[in-house]
Parts: sequence; structure tokens; C-alpha cells
Amino acid sequence: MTTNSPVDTMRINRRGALKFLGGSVALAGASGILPLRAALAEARRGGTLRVSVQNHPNDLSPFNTLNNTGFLIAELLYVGLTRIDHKLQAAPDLAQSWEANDKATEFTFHLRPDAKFQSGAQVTAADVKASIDAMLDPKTGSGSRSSIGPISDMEVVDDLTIKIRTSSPYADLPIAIGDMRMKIVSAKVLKEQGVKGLYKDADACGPFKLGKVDIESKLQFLPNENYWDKSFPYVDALELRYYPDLNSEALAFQNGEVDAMLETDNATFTVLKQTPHIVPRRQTTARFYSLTMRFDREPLNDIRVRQALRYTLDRQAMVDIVLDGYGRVAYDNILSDDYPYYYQPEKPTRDIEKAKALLKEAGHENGVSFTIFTADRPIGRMKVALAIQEMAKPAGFNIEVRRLPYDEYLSKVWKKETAYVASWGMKSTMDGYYTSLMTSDAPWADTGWNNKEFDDLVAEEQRTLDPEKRRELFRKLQELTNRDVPYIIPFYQDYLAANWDYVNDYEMHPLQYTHRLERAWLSENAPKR
Amino acid sequence: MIRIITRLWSHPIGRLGLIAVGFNLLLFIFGPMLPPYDPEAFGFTARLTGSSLAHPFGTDEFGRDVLSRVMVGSRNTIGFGVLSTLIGTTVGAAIGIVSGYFGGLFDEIVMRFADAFVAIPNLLLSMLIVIAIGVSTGNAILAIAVSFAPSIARVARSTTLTIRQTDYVKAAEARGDSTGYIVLREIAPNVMAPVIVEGTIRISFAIMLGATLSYLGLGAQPPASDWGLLISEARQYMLRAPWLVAWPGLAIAVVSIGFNLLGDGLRDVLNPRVRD
Amino acid sequence: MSANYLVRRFFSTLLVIILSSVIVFAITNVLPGDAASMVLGEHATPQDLIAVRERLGLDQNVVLRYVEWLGGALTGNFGESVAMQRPVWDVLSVAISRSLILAFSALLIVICIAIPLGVLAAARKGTAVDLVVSLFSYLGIALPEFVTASLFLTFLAGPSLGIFPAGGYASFSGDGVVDALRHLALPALSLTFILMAHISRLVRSEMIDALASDYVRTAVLKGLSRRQVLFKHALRNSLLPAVTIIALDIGYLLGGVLVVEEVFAYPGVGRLMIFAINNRDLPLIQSTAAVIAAGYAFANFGADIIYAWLDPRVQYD
Amino acid sequence: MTDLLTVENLTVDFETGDGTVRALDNVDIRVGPGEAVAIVGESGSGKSTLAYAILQYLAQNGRKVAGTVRLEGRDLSRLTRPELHMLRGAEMSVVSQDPATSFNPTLSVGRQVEEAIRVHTRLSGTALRVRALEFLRKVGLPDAETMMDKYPHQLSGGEKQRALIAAAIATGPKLLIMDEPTTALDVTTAAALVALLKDLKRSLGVAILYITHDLGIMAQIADRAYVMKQGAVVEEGTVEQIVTAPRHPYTQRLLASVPDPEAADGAEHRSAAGGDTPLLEVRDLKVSYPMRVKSGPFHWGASRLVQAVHNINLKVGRGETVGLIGESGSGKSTIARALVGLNAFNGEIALEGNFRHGREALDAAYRRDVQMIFQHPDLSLNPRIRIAELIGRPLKLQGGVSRTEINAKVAEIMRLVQLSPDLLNRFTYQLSGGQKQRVAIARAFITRPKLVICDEITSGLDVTVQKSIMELLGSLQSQFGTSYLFITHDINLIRSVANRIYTMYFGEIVEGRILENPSLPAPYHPYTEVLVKSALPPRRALTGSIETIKGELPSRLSPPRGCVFASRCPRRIGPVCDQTAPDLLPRGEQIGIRCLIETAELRRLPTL
Repeated sequence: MTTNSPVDTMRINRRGALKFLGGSVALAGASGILPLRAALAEARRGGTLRVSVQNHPNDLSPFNTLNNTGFLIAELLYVGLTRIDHKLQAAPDLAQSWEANDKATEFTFHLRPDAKFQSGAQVTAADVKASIDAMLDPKTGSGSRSSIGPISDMEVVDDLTIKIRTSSPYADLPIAIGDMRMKIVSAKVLKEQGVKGLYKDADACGPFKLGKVDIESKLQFLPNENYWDKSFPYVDALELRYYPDLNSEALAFQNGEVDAMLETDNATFTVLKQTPHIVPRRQTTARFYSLTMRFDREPLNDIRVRQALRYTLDRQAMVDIVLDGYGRVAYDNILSDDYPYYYQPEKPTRDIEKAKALLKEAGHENGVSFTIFTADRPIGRMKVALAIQEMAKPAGFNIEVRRLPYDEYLSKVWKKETAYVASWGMKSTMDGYYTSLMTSDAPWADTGWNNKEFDDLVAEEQRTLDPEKRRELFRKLQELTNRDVPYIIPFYQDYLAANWDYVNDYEMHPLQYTHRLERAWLSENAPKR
Repeated sequence: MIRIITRLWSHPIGRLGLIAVGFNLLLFIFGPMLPPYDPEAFGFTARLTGSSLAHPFGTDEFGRDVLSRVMVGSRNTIGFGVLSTLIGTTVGAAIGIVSGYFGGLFDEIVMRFADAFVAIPNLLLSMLIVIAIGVSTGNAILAIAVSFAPSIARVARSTTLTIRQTDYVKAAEARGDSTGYIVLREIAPNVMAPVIVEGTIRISFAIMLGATLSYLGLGAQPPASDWGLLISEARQYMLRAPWLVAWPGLAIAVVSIGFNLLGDGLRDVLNPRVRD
Repeated sequence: MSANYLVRRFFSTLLVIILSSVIVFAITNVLPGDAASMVLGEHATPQDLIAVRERLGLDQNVVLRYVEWLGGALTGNFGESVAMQRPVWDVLSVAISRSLILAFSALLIVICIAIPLGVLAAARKGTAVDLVVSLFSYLGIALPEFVTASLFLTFLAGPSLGIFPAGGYASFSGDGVVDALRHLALPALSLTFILMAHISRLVRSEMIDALASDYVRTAVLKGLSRRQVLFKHALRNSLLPAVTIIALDIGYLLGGVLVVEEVFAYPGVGRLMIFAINNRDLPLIQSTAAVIAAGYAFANFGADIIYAWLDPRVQYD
Repeated sequence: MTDLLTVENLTVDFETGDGTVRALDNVDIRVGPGEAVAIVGESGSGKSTLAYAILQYLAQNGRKVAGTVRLEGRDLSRLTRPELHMLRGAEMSVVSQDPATSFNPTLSVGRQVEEAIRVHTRLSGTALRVRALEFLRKVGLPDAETMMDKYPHQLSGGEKQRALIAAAIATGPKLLIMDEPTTALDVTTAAALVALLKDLKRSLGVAILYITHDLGIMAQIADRAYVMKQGAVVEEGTVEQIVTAPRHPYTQRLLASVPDPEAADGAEHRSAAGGDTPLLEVRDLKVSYPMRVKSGPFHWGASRLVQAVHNINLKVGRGETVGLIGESGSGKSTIARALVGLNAFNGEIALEGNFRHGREALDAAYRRDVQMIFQHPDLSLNPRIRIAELIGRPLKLQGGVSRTEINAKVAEIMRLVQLSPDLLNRFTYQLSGGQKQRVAIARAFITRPKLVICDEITSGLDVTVQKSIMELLGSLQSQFGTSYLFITHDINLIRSVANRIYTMYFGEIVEGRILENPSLPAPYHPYTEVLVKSALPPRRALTGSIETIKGELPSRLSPPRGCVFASRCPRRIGPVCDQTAPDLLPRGEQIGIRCLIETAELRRLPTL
């Protein structure tokens, strides 16, 4: 049923490429040069594209990457079995097509016949199996091990066919397997050198291969001649430069030392918006900061206190203050309207009296005190905590805010402390949020909610394939979360980036991990280097 | 004390230092008492505004009044610098004096460890300590104190070695005075001059280090108004709202130049070679 | 200076380095988090953590790990970086060479600027010139490094001037001398500004002492001109203590420049250290700190030798 | 006769933290060509300020208020800076007080001597070196070639001072200003230097302006002298007139304060020796310390014990004043420190017949009975402790004394040493040098000790102050019957007061004698003779000739096998002196003389 027709036509003409902008709102630069103009023009080949990123990768293994730079490198060097498109559906990558059985427990993937490693070797089902095996091996230590679905076993049918079975029904497997770390690597490398072989320059099958490597300073990528789609990449070379300091990155971009910033912050974005010839790029996403509140700790175990807190927040003000307006208001729903079964039973607005009444009801008429913990990265965590602290004050919330280094946060706060600000990226499936964070047996169950009714509904939703029934189940689930308020989620944060107007056609994806830089090209007015 | 102050006053650099430190003292005492606004109150309507009559130093990203935050922050910042230096200096001086006076194997061991501590840059050492014992202002004070103590100990020790050879210490030993009296009464007060000079200058180092720890997320915690924290938070807006960095930066510069000038003045005033 | 002294001094330097590494090891081993949780982040499950800890050898006894590390370090094997999955020495040696380039360019500039300034201030002691020089040099130490560096960044790499690149690194061999120098300029200038106060103030105060000395009086009364007295007599003696301070600054430049390297994205030892700390990469923290301490200790050692060589009075034995 | 130098009406002020101080007040001076003129005065009299004012080199806070300085008629204050550079060192040279600090420590001696010549003569290369060598030899540095390449710290004080003189005269100046050039030197070295200067004056015809506080040296070297007090010239005249017929009361007081064994009969200070058991007896005292020995190309080496003093036997009777005399390096302070337990020693020390072996045996009772007064009160009095505590501390240590008792005793001793009670809560830096030494005396006497060891306690003081301190010590002695072990290099002073004198040279006692009156009848040790003749009091210096000896002290690492004084002895009898070490043998009435010369021979010497 969840069959995907072989849509090889994704690689298409320029007009079609427009689709990749998806939900992104390409803002016009002050110069009046619209990205549309570039989109209409004929793609030009050649040139070197320089892109700034904030970190340098730890190593080159796609399985073990920790930061956005690592994800980007994985995308440049490797391909996945599937990829996730802008509508959060699975799209072909190495697999041209796939089909599932009716119970959604067995999936058959058909690989492209023309996929080759840099070394010239054919990419086969054995490579896929070896890659997934390596990912599932706890010793590999991949952060995505539990994200790619409940895979129980695999069967190599022939060179171009692989069957993947799951231990329980899992309709979203083709999406989950498109995880940013789940790249297909060479079985030969794994066999000869183990996972270690991937830490350095290893045989891969993506659109680029490594050029000059200076891992602490900059990385150069050159076109991989063996990449199956001979039209890409357009550029002759791609360079990643690291700027750990955000001001230094912004200035490097403004000076033209780099052509594009793949991610930027609100403050810089606001400045860049006013600069001629710079194209600011803004993409809505469903990523969010949550105030995570433990159900097993006083005083937030009382649902009335949680609800009271909801009514103290001026959510639009939070979007303005924390995000400089670059985001969408949320009403504590872990799902956003980007997902098909989104349902918002209630849209709480700031109502101090109501909050006070709820607190009084809970026996806290003299106010309630607790600490919100945050970590030192990303920056927004702290701001969310401060905003909540300040906004909740009039209702009688006496909140202390403490910031810890990330590792201390992980070891002492996360899943332990009464309240803390967590940060989550957008997930490819609705079910993914619930099963990873909110069910009693979720690997990262961070609220300790342990709600039987919720667990049962999730289990049922997973078994259910009928869309209308699923919609109903998800409605019930969202009503439950609206009632018990495991998280305060004030907004969904936009994803911001910028490039000079001569850079065209790379992707802004809501999941942020996909850029498709092989499709980027430089106009004639690009500086010659 | 009064003699030293009058001497400082007649010393050009010392006088500037006295003025600046006096100003800091006023800030320390009165700064937190008179802020025009609640330094933690958000202002939703006026965010990231520049200087105006209502907000002479402008407002930050939460619309908080920067002048108020700088004023309130003075006590935290100056207190932080003085306290961490005081602890580090006292402990360091005690170790240095004892080690220098008794000498021998004990001295050898203590000094090798002091050398080893000194070989690790202050910032690095205090970073590691803070991360190890947990991030808080108190721990940052402790960490900076620990990173200062060894070099102070070396200063105190070398002075002690000189003092130990003086006739008055010899005389005390000759008349059979107790070790305690000799160390506390005969040696310690004489070691203090260079230690105080060193300590005064280090107050500004401590403020810098504290600010840098805050920049790295290891120092004072928001929403406190510590100047270093103000700067490190404001750096994000540096291209858009440079005054957010400028005002607390200026405040730090005034304080730290003040203590440096005072320390240099003290060095001259307390130095017998330059005296008269 | 006796060979005896040299050998003893060398071994005490070595001892200092080993003690520093013990200190760092002791501190890093009470770090609350560990490399495993940093590797896995918020996605870690307990089984994952155990597996990764095992892979990284974090489950071993602390003392054992130190002894193993030390044994390796003494034979040039610093172990494997947890976060980078590469031999520590590979990463570290590259960073060291880059930090050395930065350190020596900064030192060169600072010596060229700070010493004349110190001489000028001392020769015009108590005048406006003295005060201006003093205040100017105080500025370098009056602002936290990240502010000083940011100011340089904004003014010299900002869009209005934009004379220097905002950060990054270019190698002399790979990218050409001009590009390499352009990339060095801002971090080196920031460091110069920060260090200037140390040396110019030291030179100033030593010069003032020297100018008040009997031998300067003797020289003046011999009929030497002011310039001859300043540069042939006073400066020569004032520079001796500067040797020690410069050595301390080399120590600082080799590892204390975390912030400047971070701001300018200069891939030296300092930034490596921040990376290591952020990732709780213990072998990398340990080895980088040891290298920094060694740099400092050997710079001191070198200063002693140079001092003895320059000052005929010093008789180490 | 036209004067070479005329100073008229010179008035100079200094700005200090406490206001304006007049350093020179209407000073008129003249120096004729080839004339030697002395400026004498005590500290603070402005004599050095005058010297540097003549050179147009005032301290930064100094200001000329009035007056002129003319050299051969040229007003020096009107010279431009380059003209001044041309003049200084060429026409007027200066040699200042402390040879240790007057050389730049990092440049070779030769370079610094050559520098003076090069600036003014444009000589260079070999010619320059030849000239420098010539003058180094002229000032009595025979080994000039090697001296040139040495660094200042490798030279002795006397050698450095000679090298400075060489640099000063090598440009052929008309006027040589000497600012206390011998004050930092030992008496024998100073005597040799004075002799050299007299020589140079004669041979070069250079005029000398000689600044000194020492009237004996003034009498030897100068033709005329000016006496200064508090910035003003109070008396001017020929040296002979000033020494023999001083007119101004200050000059008279000054002369009266100079210890002169012939002028005084000594009876007033000299207390009678009493008792059969000596109060203190020292037997075979030996002090050694480790010294690193270098050898081989890499200076590998080990520590070796070298002896600072050895074979010391001496006695101090009850109520006696015993002098221990010798130059620096003789070991006299080492003995003092051993006696109060500051140095470890071998041998025996007996107080009232109670023998103690080694430092550890010096118990509390001993420490109470034996007190020491140190040379520099600045170093021996803790600057951070108030005077009341400084003085009262030894009493408090004894225990069993109440606070009020201590206060009373402190007040009493303060009165005895003539210190105002106002000073009780002051610190020592607020006191004058003489007052400080009185505090030190008060501290030593507060426990009523039986023996007080005075280690060069007057050497930093002006003669008038020295005299009052000596009078104070005399009155305390007569009041409490205290014995003194008086360590000094000033043989005139000790001859005036001591009952017994021990002369030390290179760690040994070379002579011990009982002294009934100031004169020293033969037999005596040749070194004692040198000491006496090197430091003649003013009156005798007018006529007497100075005794000079050459050479330096032997090395501690290779002590002489024979007589320690052999290398410098003017009465050396031959190689035997280098081979055979003499014993300290009683000769005549003397306790002992360590010399190979026959007693009969020594007896033939004139009374000193």
C-alpha cells in the first residue's frame, strides 16, 4: 500500500526545481533581485561555492556525526536508502522504489542499478544490509540507532533488492530509514576496517568526494565522477569553512569570504535582511523549545499548576522576544500543523487571573517556586527560560533559572530535574514524537508521564492504517496532551539562512539536514576566484 | 594606610588609580541601590533601542534597561573580582610564606606543584575546575582563586626567602621566638607589600577571567547582571546593537584600568628603590 | 652555566610538566558528564552509553588510565581522540604548528611596538606622553579577550573597512604568503594588543629603575648623549627581565589564547582545547593541556638559559 | 690666579612629598687649576648635591634657585645640551661613591672604559684599546689586558673603583670630582686608592674636588677644604688650619667626634677588667659552610665545606669591652653570629664557666644573657612592628612578666637610651639613623644581659652620632656592668674604648692583646700595623704617610698553606711565609701574635 512509484523524474528541469523550495519563503533582498529570477535562468556550471558552518565535524563517519556540519558532510559524500521530501514523505534516493506488506511489517526496497562507489564498485543490497547492521550495532554508538524503526531482520534478495522486516507494524519505515545519519556505506570498508574505516575519507557514493582536507579549518569537496546523476553537481568545487564565533561568521559572509551561510541566528538575519545583494532565506519548521516538566516532581506534578503556567504566557511576545519574530506561535502541542493529523483543542492566551485561580485551586495562593534548568547551547534555551520566568511572575510563579554546561545538563538535569528547557528538531513522523518522547517505554521519555491511556492510543495508532481512523486517534492523543500539559511549547522556530544573490537553488528543508548542494549553481555575477 | 594614600595621591598614576577605584567603590556601594528600572523587568515595547532620555544606555533584547543592569551588575562584578582575588591571594600568600620559611622537602614539593599549576594557563585551569565542580558564580570565584593562588604563592615565597635572611628575623630566632610569632608577626607583614601590589592588579585579571568564563557559559548565570555576562549575551547582537557590548565593556575597562593604575601606583609607592 | 644545572633544570621542567598533567587528569576525571554522553547527546539510551563507554575505555580505573596515557605520551603516543576518532598527536601536532606561527607573529609585533613604547614612557616619565602610553597599554588588559578580539573583528573585518578576513586559516605553503598573512593579521593584532601592556609596562618600570641607577648616572656624566644612555645602557639592562616575561607570554600564546582563536576561527591549540572541553574528549583535553604546560615550562627553561647568556652576572650552578 | 671652577651663590631646592627642602644655600666654592679641594660634611649636608649641581646633573625634583657655576669662566647653566655632553667626561669627570653600582653590570669593563674615551676623542679600534690599557695600568691595575674583557662583577671593589678612575682621567679632564670614592671600600683598599689619587694629581696636574665625610682622608689628600652643614658652607680654609685651628663650632664638634686614640686618653670610656673567670670564653670555634666547586669543561661539581673561621679562642671579662677588628671577609661577623646561635659551629662557648658545645646547646638562659646589636638597624628592626613591641618582645619571651611591667620597663629603657616616649607607637622608618640604633640598643638591654655583642653598630652613622652612641654605651656599661664584644673595622674607635683587642684576618685571629691605654706598643702583628697606618686620624694624617698594601684576600677554596697574610704582608720575610703556618703564640704582654717573625724583631717596631 505505501508504495511509492519510481519517481526518477525528480531530477528535472529548472522549473521543477522550484518545488524544492517547498515551504521556504524566499525573501526578496533589498536590491529587488528575486530568487525567482535565478530560478528562471538557465543553471550555470562551474565555480567554487564557499559555505560557512559553525562547527567543524568531529569525524567523517555519517553514523557518528554530532552537529549540522557533520550532517551536511554526510549528505555531500553519501546517499541514503530513501530521502525525506518537503512534505515529510519518503522520496527515492538509492532505492528507486519500495513496497510494504499489508501489516506494514515487511518492506522491499529496489535499488538503482547505476549507483556506484567512488572506487567504481556497484552499490548493492549487501552494502545496504551492512550499513543498517552497523547502524544498529550499539558499539557503533550512533545517535540514530533507535530512530530508524524497529527493524528485526533483513534479507538480501539479490544485488538490487533488499527486504527489511520490523518487529511490530511500522508504516513509517521508509521515512524513518531516510534518517540523516542512515547513509549507505561500503560493505567492503566495514568488513576490512570496521566502523573506524568511516572516520576518515572512505569510499562513498554521494555527489561529492573529498578534495583538500584540513579538518580543523576548511574542507574542500570535488564532484564525484561516479555519481549516478551526471548532471550534478553544477559547481566545480565546494568549500566548507568553519566559523565558531557567530560574529566572525556573519562578517565573513558580509565580506564575501563565503557565498552562503547555511544557518544563521535572528540577530544576524535581521541585519543581513537590510544588506543589498544578500538573499535572506527563511523556512518554517516544527522545531521547538519545550519547558519539560516532570510528572514525578513537586510542584509541577499537579496538572493545575501546569495549566496555570500555560495561561501566563504571551506567546506572540515570546516569538518576538526570543525569535525576533521568526517563528510561529504554538500552544504546547508537540505536533505542528505541518503534520496531517494536527489538532489543537484549545488556544490558551495570557490570562493572569485564570492562572492565579488555578494556582489557588492547587493550594498555591501564596505562589509557587521551582527552578528551570537550561543548558548553554543552543542560545534560545536560556531566553525561553527567562521569558517564562518573567511572564509567569505576576501570577505568583517564583521561578529561578539556572544554566549548566551541556554535559552537566545531560547528566544531572535531563530526565531528572523538575523543569528544564529542552530543544528538539523537527521529526519526520508524528508517531516519532510520541514514541521517542512521550510513551511510557519511549527511549527518551523525559517527562515521566506514564499515561496508560496515551500508551494504548499510540499502540493503536501504529497498528492502524486507515487514514480517517488514524486522524481520530491522533485527535484523542492531542486532547490528552492538551489536558495534562507534559510540555509547555510556546512556538515553532523558523530556520534562517542567507546567501549572496549569485547563489541559486540549494534547498532549505524543514528538517534542516538536507541542503542538496549538488544542485546549487553560481550566476554569472558571482565573483571570480 | 593614610600615609600610603597620601603618597599615592602625590603619584600621578597612583592618583588616577585612586580616583578610578574610588569611583568603583561608589558604584559598588550605590550602584545596586539606585537603578532607574527593575534590571530584570522586560520591556515588550522597547527592545534593542539605542540611547534615549528614558534609557540612556539603551535596552537589550528583552527590552531591559541597560543602565540599570550595568548599575546593578557593578556589585556582582567588582565583588566577584575582589573576592576571588582575596581568597586566592590569602591562600597563596599563606602557602608561599610557610613554604618559604620552612624550606626543605616540603618547600620543594609545594613549589613544584605551584610550578605545575602555573604552567596551566589561568583561563584553562579555571575552566576545567568550574566544569568539574559545577557552574555557578561561587564556583567560578573558587576556580579563579585556585588558579591565582600558585603564582601568588611564588611571589610570597620569594619575598619570604629574602625576609628570612634579614637581621630582624635572625634576631627573633636568636632570642628564641616561636615559629608562629616569626611567621605571623615578623615575616607576613613584610611579605604583604608585593603581595598586595600583585593582588590589586590581579583584581582586574579576575574580572576579565570571570567575564571570559561567562562568555564561555561557565561564569555568572542569567538573568544576573554581571558585566561579563551582559557582554557575552550582547555579543549576539553586536552587529545590530553595538551599545549592548559597549556600555558594560566600558564599565569593565574603567574598573580594570582603575585597579591596574592603583596597583602600579602601589608598586612605586611601596618600592623602597623609588621611594623619595 | 654548568651542564649540571642544565640537566637538573631540564628534569625539573619535565617534572613540572608531568605534575601539570596529573593535575589536569585529576580535574578532568571528576567532570560530571563524560565523553560518551557528549557523543550521544540527548539521544542516548543507557545501553548506548555503556557500549560507547566501553568502546572509549572510560570504564577503566582512573589511575590505570593515567599511567597508560603517561606511558604513551612519553613515547609520543597520546592515544586516540574520542570525539574525532583520530590519533590525538595527528590533530595536536597540526594545531601546535599553527599556534606557533600565530605566537611568533604576535610576539614579533608586540616586541616591535611594546619595547619602544616602554622606553618612551620611561624617558618621559610623569608627562602626558607617559600617561597616554600607559593608558593605551592598559586598554589591552582592561577588556576581556573576547571583547578586544570582537572589536578588532568588527572594525577591521567589518563591511565598512573589511581589510582583513573575518577568520579562518590559510597556510603559507597551500594558500600563498599573502593570504596566510592576511588571515594571521587579526588574531595576531588582537594578541599584540592584549600582550602589549605586559611588556611595555615592564620595560617602562625597568627603564625607570635603570635610569635612576648609578651606572646610568656614570654614563651621563661621561658625556654620553641621551640616546646613547637610553639605548646602550638603560635599555640593555631593562630587557633582561623582559626575557622572562616574553617567555611567560609564549606560554600564554601557546595555549591561553583559547578565546582569540575561537573568535577568529584560528585552528590552533587553544581552539582545539575548547573543542576538546566542549566534547569532554578526555584524551584530547589531557594531551592538549600537557602540551600547553610543556610549552610554558620549556619557554621558561629557555628564558633561563637566554637570561644567563645575556647577563654575565648570572652564574647558575 | 684664575680659578678653574667658581661656584657663586649656588642655591638649590628639592621638591619632596613633604614640601620644599633647601639642599644648597648660597654656596660659594672655588677650585684653582691642579688644586685639591675637599668638601667635608655629614650626611644631609648637601655635599653630594653640590657635586652634581656643578655637573649640571640635578635629580628630577631638584631645582636651581640662584647662583652660577663657571668652569674657566664659562657659565655652565647656559650651555646647550650637546655642549654639556662635550664638557662632561672631557673637561670635568666624576667618580662616584659606590663602585659596585657605577658600572653597567651587563657590559664588559673594557667597553665601559673605552666608551668614555671614544665619546670625547674619536679614537677607535686599536688606538682606543691602547689608550684604555694605558690608563688602566696607570691606576695600578697591572693585569689590564685581562681586566678589559671581564665583567664588573668579576672585579673586586677596589679594582672597580680604579677602573672608574681610569675612565674618568683617560680623557684628560681639568677637574676630577670624587664623590666619597673610598667610603664603600675597606680601609686598606681605601688607603691605597688615596695614595693613587695623590700620585695622579701630581703626575697629571688635574684639579680634584673631593667630597668626603672622613676628615682623615681630607687631611691626606686636600690642599684646602670647605666644611658644609645643612646645605651651607660654614667654614673654609687650608686643611691644616681646619684640622689644627677650627674656627666654626660645628667644625670643632666634628673634629672632636672623630675617634683619635692619641687625642683621648681613653680612661673615660675604658672600664676596668675584673674577675678571674672570664664572662665569656670561646674555645676552638670553627664555622664552615658548603660551597659548590666547579671543575672540568662542563663545570660538573660537588659541594665542599669551606671554613669561614677557625681556631678561634677568645675571652671577654666581666664589665670589659673587647674589640674584634678586621676588614670585610675576615670572619668577625661570622663569630658574632655563631655566638648568638645564628650560625652552626664547632667548638665550645662558655658563659660564666658553663661550657656549651654547638649551637643547640645555647639555651634560653644563654640567649637572655647574650644579646646582639646588628650593624644596620634598618635590617635588624622589623619595619612593620611598632617600637614598643620591638623593645618589649625579648622581655615578653622570658615569660612571667605582666603587660604593665613590660610597659614600665620599656618606658624605663627608653628613657635610659634617651628616646622620647612619644616614639613608642611609631614605626622605625619614621626615625633617624641614630634613633634607630638607640631602639636596637634598648631592645638589647631590656633583659639586662651580661654580654652585648655590637656588630659594626656605628659604621653607617655620622661621626657626631657615632660619638653619642658610644657615650650611651659607655654609660649603660657603667650602670649595669655589661660586657661588650665590639666588632668593627675602625681601629681608631676601638683603640679608644677597648680593654682587649683581637685582630682578625681571613678567618683567623692574628693578634690578641690587652689594652691599658690607646697606644699600641710593640710587638704587634704586621697586619695590625697596616690597619693603623691605613686610617690615620686627621691630625696625624696631615703629616704621616699612609701605609698601603697590594693584592686581595686569598680564595676560600684554596686557602694558603702558610701564613694567611703572607701574600700582602709588607714585612714578609721570605718563601717560608708561604709554607709555614704560624701559631698564635704569646709574645711579651700580648695574648698572642700569629707571625713567623721573631719576637725580638717585632719588639723593635715603634709604638703605634
